[in-house]
Amino acid sequence: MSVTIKLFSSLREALGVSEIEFDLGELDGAPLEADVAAVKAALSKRGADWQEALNQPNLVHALNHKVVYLEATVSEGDELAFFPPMTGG
Amino acid sequence: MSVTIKLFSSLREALGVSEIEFDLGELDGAPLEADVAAVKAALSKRGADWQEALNQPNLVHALNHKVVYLEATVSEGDELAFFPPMTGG
Amino acid sequence: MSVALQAEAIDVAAEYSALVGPAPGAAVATFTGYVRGESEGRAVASLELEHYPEMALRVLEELGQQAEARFQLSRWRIVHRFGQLGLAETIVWVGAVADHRGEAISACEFMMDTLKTDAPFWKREQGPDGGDWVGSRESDSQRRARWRSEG
Amino acid sequence: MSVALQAEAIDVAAEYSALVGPAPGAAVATFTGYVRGESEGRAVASLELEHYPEMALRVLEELGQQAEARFQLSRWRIVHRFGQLGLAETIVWVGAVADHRGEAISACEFMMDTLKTDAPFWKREQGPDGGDWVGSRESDSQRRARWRSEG
Repeated sequence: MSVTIKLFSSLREALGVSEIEFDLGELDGAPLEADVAAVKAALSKRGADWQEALNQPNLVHALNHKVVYLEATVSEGDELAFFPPMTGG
Repeated sequence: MSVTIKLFSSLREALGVSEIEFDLGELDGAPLEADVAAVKAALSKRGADWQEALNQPNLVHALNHKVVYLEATVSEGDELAFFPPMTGG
Repeated sequence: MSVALQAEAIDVAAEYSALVGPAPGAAVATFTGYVRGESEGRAVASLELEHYPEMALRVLEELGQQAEARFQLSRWRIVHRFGQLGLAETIVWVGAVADHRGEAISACEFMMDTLKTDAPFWKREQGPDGGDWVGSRESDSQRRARWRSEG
Repeated sequence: MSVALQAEAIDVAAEYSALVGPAPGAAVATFTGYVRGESEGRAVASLELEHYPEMALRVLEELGQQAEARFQLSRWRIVHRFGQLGLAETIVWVGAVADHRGEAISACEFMMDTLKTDAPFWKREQGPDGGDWVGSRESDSQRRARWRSEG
């Protein structure tokens, strides 16, 4: 039930990690699927730094390389990324 | 009292000439200056081909390398050009 | 910051290098126009470009200066060909350097839209059925007019 | 019709030649972005570009395909760098080929405006006073939004 979590830019720096595995079994009821909001809420409980980093305004979430809303469904094997607004070009 | 008249593109082809000298003395009263309209009217009398070429819709007139209205003043030594709409680029 | 009128094909890479120089600005936009093999449904084999040299130079220099002032360009360049042009050859090249991308891109569009209707060049297309002067296009006049009403 | 993500400087002349090919379309527009020595009043000595490779590739390929459909492009190309970039080095290059100049130029602007806000790259500027992540700009979001409301 593992989901790959990726962190970029200031989030990666603030948390000192660029990638972790997250087990959906950690969530209440150990569901097979969950929405992005639930995963984000669970990760936010890992400490004050996670709480702050994941609740900054304008946080972007991408599921399998596509920007999604908090309601998107996350399943085993998915890749979920969190990052600040993009500033390329 | 000579003005250089230049003709381009379809006007040049229709009239078989790219440049002529025009003497302002040809105009009624032999003025020192005249407007573009007067020069055009005088040239139009040179024959049916001139009449047709200089009275086509969208004719452009440029005085000393600048597009002007028919009211612009033409003086000795000026260069006055007639041509159809431009199609560069 | 200059204009070239030339019979030879445009060396786009050389023009780009010269425009940008050793210390490029932040944003560089370019446009290149080529001879098309087709024009309003007719086949085109080659193009003859007649021009009024002294006036073309004056109009294009003033156009570059207008673009510089209007779009805060640090550098610009306009190259236009004349004479006989073969299929797929370059006709025109414009380049603009600015601090911001919007200005550089808009300056290229402004220069192209304006030179199409205001610079004294006349195209004659040669095809299998003979040659004919290209008529002016209402769409070009409309594109030109936008720049009078905007900003 | 392709995307490149690369650490090396962009060879603008080679990209242009490859884009245009042996039989160019009528209208070719390009845009190049360079590292500026100044950003919102602060001196910048170098730039670090972090990116999310798989997503960046996907976003830019979809962007090129959108531009192709929206502006009837015959060819397009997007090149974006990542890693350490020095002053005055290339950051990004986009090129578009179309039958008409308006489409080629608008396609470049659309690709640039969209990739600025939608492609997963993050700039960190290094200056004499240390480094900091570049904030997103409201003006970029506004430019991006125009393409949602227009045609």
